Amino acid sequence: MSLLLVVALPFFGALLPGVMNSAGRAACAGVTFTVSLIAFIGLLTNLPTVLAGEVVTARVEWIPALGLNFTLMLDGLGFFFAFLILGIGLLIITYGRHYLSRDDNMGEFFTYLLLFQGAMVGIVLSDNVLLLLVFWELTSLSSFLLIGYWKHLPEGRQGARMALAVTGMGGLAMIGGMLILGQIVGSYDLSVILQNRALIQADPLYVPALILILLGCFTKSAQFPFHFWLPHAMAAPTPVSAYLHSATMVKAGIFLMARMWPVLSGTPEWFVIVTTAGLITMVLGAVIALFKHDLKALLAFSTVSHLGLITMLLGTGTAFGAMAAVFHILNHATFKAALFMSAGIVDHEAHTRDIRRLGGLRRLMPVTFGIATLAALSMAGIPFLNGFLSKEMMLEEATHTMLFGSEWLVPVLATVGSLFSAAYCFRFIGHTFLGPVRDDYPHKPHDPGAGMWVPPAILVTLVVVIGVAPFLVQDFVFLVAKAVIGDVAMLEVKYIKIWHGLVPALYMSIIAVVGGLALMLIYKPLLKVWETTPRPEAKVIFEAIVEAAARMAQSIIHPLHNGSFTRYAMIGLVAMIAAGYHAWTTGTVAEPVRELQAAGAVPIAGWGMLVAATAGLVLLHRNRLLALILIGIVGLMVSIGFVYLSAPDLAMTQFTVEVVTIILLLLALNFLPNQTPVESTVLRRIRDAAVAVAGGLATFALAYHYMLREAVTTPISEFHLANSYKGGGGTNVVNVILVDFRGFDTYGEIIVLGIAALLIYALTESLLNGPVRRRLLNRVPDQPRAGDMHPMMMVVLTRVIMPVVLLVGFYIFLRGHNEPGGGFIAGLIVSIAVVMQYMASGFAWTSARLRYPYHGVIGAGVLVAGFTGIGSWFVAQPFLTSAFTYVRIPPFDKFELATAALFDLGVFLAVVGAVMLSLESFSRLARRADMPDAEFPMDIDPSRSDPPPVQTAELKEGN
Amino acid sequence: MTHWIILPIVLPALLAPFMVLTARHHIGIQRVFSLAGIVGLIALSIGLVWQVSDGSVIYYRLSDWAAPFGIVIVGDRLSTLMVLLTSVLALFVLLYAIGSKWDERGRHFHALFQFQLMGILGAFLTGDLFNLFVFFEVLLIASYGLMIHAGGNARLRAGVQYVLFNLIGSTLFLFALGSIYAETGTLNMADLAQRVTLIGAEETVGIRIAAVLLLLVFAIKAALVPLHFWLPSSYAEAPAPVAALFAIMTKVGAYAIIRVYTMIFPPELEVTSGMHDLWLLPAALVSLAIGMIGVLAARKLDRLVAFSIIGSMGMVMVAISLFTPSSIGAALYYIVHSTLAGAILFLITDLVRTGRGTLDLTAQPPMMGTHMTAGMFFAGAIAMAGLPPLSGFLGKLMVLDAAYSDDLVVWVWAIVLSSSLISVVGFARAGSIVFWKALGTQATVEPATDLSRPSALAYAAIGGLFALLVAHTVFAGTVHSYTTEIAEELFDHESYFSLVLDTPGKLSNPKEAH
Amino acid sequence: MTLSMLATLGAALSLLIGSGFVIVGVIGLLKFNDPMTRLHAPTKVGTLGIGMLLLASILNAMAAGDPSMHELLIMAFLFVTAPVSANFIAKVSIHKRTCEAPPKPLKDGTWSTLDAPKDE
Amino acid sequence: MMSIEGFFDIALIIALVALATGQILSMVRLVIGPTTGDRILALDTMVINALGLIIVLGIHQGVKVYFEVALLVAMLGFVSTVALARFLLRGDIIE
Amino acid sequence: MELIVASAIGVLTAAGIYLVLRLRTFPVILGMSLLTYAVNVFLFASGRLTIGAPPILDDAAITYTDPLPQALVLTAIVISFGMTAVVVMIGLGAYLGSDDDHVDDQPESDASEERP
Amino acid sequence: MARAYRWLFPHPFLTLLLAAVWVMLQNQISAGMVVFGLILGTIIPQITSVWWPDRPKSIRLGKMFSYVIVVLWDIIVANLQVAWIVLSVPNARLKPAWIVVPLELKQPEAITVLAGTITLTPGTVSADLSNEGHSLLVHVLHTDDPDAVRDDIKNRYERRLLEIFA
Ligand code: NA
Ligand code: NA
Repeated sequence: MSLLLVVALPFFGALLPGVMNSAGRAACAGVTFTVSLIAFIGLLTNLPTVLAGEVVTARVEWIPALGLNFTLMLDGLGFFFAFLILGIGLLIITYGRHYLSRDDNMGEFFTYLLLFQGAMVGIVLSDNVLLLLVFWELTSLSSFLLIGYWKHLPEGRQGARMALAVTGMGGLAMIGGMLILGQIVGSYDLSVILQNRALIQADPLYVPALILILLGCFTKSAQFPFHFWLPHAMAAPTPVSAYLHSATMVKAGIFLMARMWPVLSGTPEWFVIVTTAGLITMVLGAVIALFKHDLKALLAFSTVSHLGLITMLLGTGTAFGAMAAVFHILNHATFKAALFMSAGIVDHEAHTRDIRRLGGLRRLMPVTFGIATLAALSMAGIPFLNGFLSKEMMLEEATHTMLFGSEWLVPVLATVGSLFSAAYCFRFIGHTFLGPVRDDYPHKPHDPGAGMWVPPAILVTLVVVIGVAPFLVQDFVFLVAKAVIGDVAMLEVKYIKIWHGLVPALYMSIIAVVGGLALMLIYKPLLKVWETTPRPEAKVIFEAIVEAAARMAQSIIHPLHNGSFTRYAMIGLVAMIAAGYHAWTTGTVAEPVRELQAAGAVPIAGWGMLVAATAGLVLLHRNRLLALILIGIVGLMVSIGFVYLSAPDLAMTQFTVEVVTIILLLLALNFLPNQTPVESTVLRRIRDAAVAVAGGLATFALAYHYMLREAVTTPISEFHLANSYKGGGGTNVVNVILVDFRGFDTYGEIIVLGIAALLIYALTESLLNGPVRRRLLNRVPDQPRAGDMHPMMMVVLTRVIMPVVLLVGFYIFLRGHNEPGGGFIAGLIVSIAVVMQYMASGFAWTSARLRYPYHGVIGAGVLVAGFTGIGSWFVAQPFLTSAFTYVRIPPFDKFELATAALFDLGVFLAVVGAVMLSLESFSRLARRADMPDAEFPMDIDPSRSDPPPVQTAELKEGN
Repeated sequence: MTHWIILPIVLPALLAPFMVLTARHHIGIQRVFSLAGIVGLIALSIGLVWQVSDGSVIYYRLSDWAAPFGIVIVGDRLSTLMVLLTSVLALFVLLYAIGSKWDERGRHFHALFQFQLMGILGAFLTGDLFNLFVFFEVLLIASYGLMIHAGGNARLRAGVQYVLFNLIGSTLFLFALGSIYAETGTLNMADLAQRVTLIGAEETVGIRIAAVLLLLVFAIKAALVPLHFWLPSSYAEAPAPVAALFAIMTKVGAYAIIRVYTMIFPPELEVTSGMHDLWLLPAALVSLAIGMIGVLAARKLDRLVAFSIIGSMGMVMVAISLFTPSSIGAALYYIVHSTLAGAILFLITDLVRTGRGTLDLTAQPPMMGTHMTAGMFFAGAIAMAGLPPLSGFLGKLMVLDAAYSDDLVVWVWAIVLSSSLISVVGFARAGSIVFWKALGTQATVEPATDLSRPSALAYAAIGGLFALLVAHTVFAGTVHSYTTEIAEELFDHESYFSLVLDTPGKLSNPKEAH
Repeated sequence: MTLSMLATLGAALSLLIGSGFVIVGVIGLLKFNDPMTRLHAPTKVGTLGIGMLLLASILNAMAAGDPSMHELLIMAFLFVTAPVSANFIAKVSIHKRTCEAPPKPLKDGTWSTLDAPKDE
Repeated sequence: MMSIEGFFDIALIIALVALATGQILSMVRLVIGPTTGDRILALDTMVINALGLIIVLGIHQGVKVYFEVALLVAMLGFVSTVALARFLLRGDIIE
Repeated sequence: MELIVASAIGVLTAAGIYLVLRLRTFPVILGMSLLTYAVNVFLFASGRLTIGAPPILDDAAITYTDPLPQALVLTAIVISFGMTAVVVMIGLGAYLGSDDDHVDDQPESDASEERP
Repeated sequence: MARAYRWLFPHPFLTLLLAAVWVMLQNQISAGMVVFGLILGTIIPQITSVWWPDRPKSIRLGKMFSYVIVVLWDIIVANLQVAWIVLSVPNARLKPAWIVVPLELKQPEAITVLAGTITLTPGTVSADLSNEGHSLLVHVLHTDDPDAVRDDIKNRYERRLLEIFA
């Protein structure tokens, strides 16, 4: 079967348990088992090739440019691990089917498990380091889900997060390391990398790469100082612990060290780091394991210890060490999975895993006892069990290893580790199964059904078979070991056998076993010493670190993002000024080429007014009405400035916009406080003023700079001036630019205006349909009101002047193309005319008589402009292409018909609609509950009291 | 001349007023129009992408005036890709808005939505700098409307800050444009690119300031630290589908930086050297760090997602600011990824809000319908945190790979990787609190009555986005080689220039222009 | 002296007179010490001042041989709107009690500005 | 003896200066107040003076296209005066 | 003349920035208006200053001022008018809902706020 | 027929005014312009007539014309007077006064014209209307005899307006 399929099967299979969930637990487990089995068989079909010493490969391009492809390879090492993963996986699935209770969601469980399985297989079969990283991180993620599977347990959540954080961190570091390797070699293909030992080890980035990759390995394999997460992962259901945290995931780090062994090992750095970490882990894990009362915790630390052992072996960098490591991996997988399953059985049956509450199970659970004892003894290194063999090899290797210039350091520590290892194994057997039967088990234990004990039994059978007849696996181990060392070193003669003679390793073994037994004798006093010894609790430290990190993150983020706009604005403005200043200081300045134009008295006076009004605004801004008056003056001065500087269109627009803006702000000010209180400190005001002055100087300097210089070449507006009449049909070049040359800008601009009005309308609706409505209705005016809402003089004036203003608006609209004016200004003029009417007779009276659907006006305006643009398509011209012609119809003078005018009509309508809809919205907010609609256009009308007004009756019918 | 390239702008721009005019009281009709419009947009953008996929450029003279005198629309592989991304995102966001009935909770949602699209698409397609300003304003003002859609106190208060900050940005844009016109006398991007090369070394301050101001404008859009402050509250407070749509808005800034700083002010341009090539990368790295630290620091899920957007933009900007074809190729790949991932997370956040009643990251009673939501959150978080197998991881690898030869590679790698870790921790923390940690075992809370439960359509919308994300992952090779080709094209503009500047328009002879 | 020269002279005189009135109006605005009296100066004097300037514009156009009358329109607008502005400002003074209290009206109860609705 | 054109030019300058002075003096009234009515009056005066300025600038620069600007100021200038006064009188300017 | 215009831009910018940094929405909006004036004049000045030569084609005219910045400023004025209206309305809505017109979020109001 | 006329020209005076304004706006006269002005003068009042529902009785144009002449003359005189007062009368000697003008005019249009006239002419500003509209409050800048001013207003302006708006 293709390797791709072997890897893909668990992933696609992962969809099934979830789907099958409703079909029942058996179906769920069954489908999972089937998927695993097919993958397993698929793997086995490749065995002959592997045994023949060939490498099976498969390749699918994924991201070739990045060098990340689905490149898989299967050699001895890969096969070995894949075999373990899938084989033990099958057993775990069987076991898990019976282990999980009815409350547990089995589909979810098996989905995660299969995901994990696929990721693991992916790691060991990857022939691309980036692909390997993908699978690597996937194991972290799926293990996160599995550890946190029992969501109600806080330990599960914490354990899951810890595992993810630690292994995730390692994975990220490894990304760095792998990328370095890939960049050194020029390929991310593992097979290529593995052939470039010399190149890699000579590179200055070898050490960083090594450290980063080892970080990944050590975290995954729970090596000191990252060993602490593994015991907390025991919150996972036992099948998970057995699978991930003994047989597979924690071996991923070991696998990778083995995989990269040919290119990374053999240097002093590798040796010191890996051996030391392994050694410390081995001893530390063993010591801690001895004092754990939770069966699974004990086993977890034993796993840590054994992984340390394997790491140490790989660290020695010798071929023998590598072979011993491979052999121990195999052995550890068999006995440790069996042990975990046994512990799970005990937990499952006795409802506790606390060794202190157990004992005497030998009689109640004989089968379990047998399995667990054989596995534990193997772990303790008792002869005729497989653990003994590999441990002997480890001790043998230790005697040849010199660390930090000392010949005895490694052998002694290895013996101490073995000693403690033996001790906890004896404790596991003794305190759980031996001793008298108790009467206070939380639940009366007995052996489980075959579904639960057969899987560990199979494993224990292997333990014994290998232990007794190691030659059966010798060739296989040899094959795998050769895959590990590649062509870097040569393997010695076949070594795997039970009896080597009276070598130092044998004495060390004996010391360990005897010492272990002795420790059991003095266990109680030892425990007391242990418990009174203060020692760092990894979980507490980790949680503290995460909490501290979170708190630090909060102390960085929250004060910085505290919702203070003024701070944000300040930071932003300072950044802008600083960036501009930086650009300025790093640039060059030449002499100006233009001369200053003389300024007469009038511009100077105008400037003075502007400055005075602006300064007044800053100083008096707390009086908001006064501020509005002053801003009106600023606007007026700017308008006059535009007139002075030959920009009549701008002056008109500025002036009319000013009027409408003031009306708008007054409408808003009606609701807002009329005063701005003094709140900021003097210091703060000085600071703000400093930034303000800096900003002012910056824009002054910039404007002054370029006004005295010429553009680098002729501005494009030369073309506009030259072609405005010829091609645009208008003599007002500004208007022709607006409706023709850059009509598309204008199109966007009226849309902005339309959106503004829609937004204002929508928000008004929201406010009036929300809790604000009541407050608005019962609002008490914040100032005494005068009488005479609709003064007669204003009404009468409006009656006459409003039609005139409309006429002028029309005039401005028409001649905009040739003289100052245009749709936009006309729109504003017409809007102001209607506002006059609103101000004269009130909103209710006015709008009751003529309710334009302003929405529609906006929509129509934008559509007219848009369709004018589209119109040009029908004459095969681009969007908005203008056309014009001159017409003469007596008695009128010759006049111009231009599509631009139609476009301008759209502008006009959009402006009118937008302004009116906005003002209408503001007025709707101001309607009070107690205010009846005005019946008459003016409050006081002496003519009304004499003859009754006839017209109003007519009007009412009309509306 | 075909008109296809202008349609992505004109179609929503006509649809919106049409809805306002005819269907403003009929939400059903609006939905149909809106959906139909977006489906049309998608079809259009696929066609456009197809048309330029061979490296050709589509050029459109508005009002028939040739560049640089009139406004031109230019569709190349970069802009059409962004157009396609926007319209596809819009479809799913709109489906969610309909499915969750968000569109009913205020007025004119669909019109504003269409206008928003018009602004974004226009910004991607225009070849004129001032026109870009106009489209920025269109997209901004529509975004204000969408952001405060349905009202509410906190939202309006955040809205005020959002609007004000962006007003400062718009003002800055005009300052930049004024400087550029004063210095060069043109507004067309291609013309500008040619004119800046005429500027001598004896006087560079003017164009330098223009270039840096423009960069700041785009940096605001891209939420680059320290100009990112507008983002967290406004994205957190915005209605979920709106925030999801906003995922593309930050990319407008990134797009503009790519366009302007590869075409007009490329790193090798002497007169503007030593500015953006100096500051952009550090700022991007800080953004990445701040964003991901924010993920860890967040006390509410919506702010967490908002900060993750800042972080992902930091990542995009890191890639951009390396200014090599491979880094920009990576940036474009990552842009697509982070747009989808950000949108997904915002929509899921809405599901959490609906199911749980609050987004506080504190223990709450268990929520309804957790399973699906939790799974989606997990996947979304994986995507955003850049864990495998989703595109975030691939994008991260691309960026790291592209950074290898940069002087600051150590910084880039260190910050990219460590911020990744921080965000993993942050997401894990938040996810486990929201979905795992529950107060007691009492019955799940019924969602408050005023929160209408999202329908299957809402879930389907998120599912659709996930499908896109998966496709982006599975076909990463194709996408990546495409984005790399785009990036290479960005560093070689000759065909673009000759097309835009040498094609005559009404009354113009291209020879006279220069 | 040609007609054109006469027009120019007239324009110059109009300019001087107009600016004189403008200045006087503003002086009144500054000088008087009561809001109501201040109201008199600019609303009237200013208006005539601008009127003279407009006249100058008309005469100037005439001198240039390009007669123009639309300035009259501006004058008309000013004359029509100025009283309303003044009326509103006066109402503000009455309402805000910033001027001497007006006597009671002869026929009716009170002045409209002071006739504030009771419920407000 | 001064030519008529010279006299006219001087008159123009005098008018410009007078209008500018008028603006400045009105500004003084605006700042010193004391009542808001005074300030509105000052603003109104300034708008009218601005109108004068526009007219005289048109004469001065020999440009006729400023007419529309002046027309708008004359026609709409009073609107902001009325709006401000209405605000003081009633609070809501278009109730 | 250039000095006058440039310094006017500077003064308007400075005042605008100062007001934008105030604590209440109303002065901040006024500050934005001042900044808008400043930038409009700035943009206008990018066409350089010309007196007495409006860009209205006329056979008698010898020279014209640069019409393009004028068109740009017109667009900018209109857009900023729309923006002003919007920000005023949103600010008003925020004030009506919370009785608070601070632009900054107030620490104490954070806790009590409910979101629909 | 009369009905149609009234529908077409709700305010004939306004139509003429608009046509005149249109022509003045063009700053030149041609037949086409007048026609177009009349067309606009017909259309615009149509639109705005909803806001001018009352139909004022016809105005006597002849009398109106002479009234305008009188007022224009008075404006010039008044301006000179006020200018003199501004420049020569110190604040201490200034004798401002309120005067109340009882109104015989009933029509709003007529009262407004009167009030406007008062504001534009000799040292007077019309400040307010009484709450039933039967008196006008006028402020006088400087007078020794308020009653004379009142009588002057009534005789010189109100009497004429009563005839015009008969
Ligand atoms: Na108020
Ligand atoms: Na603006």
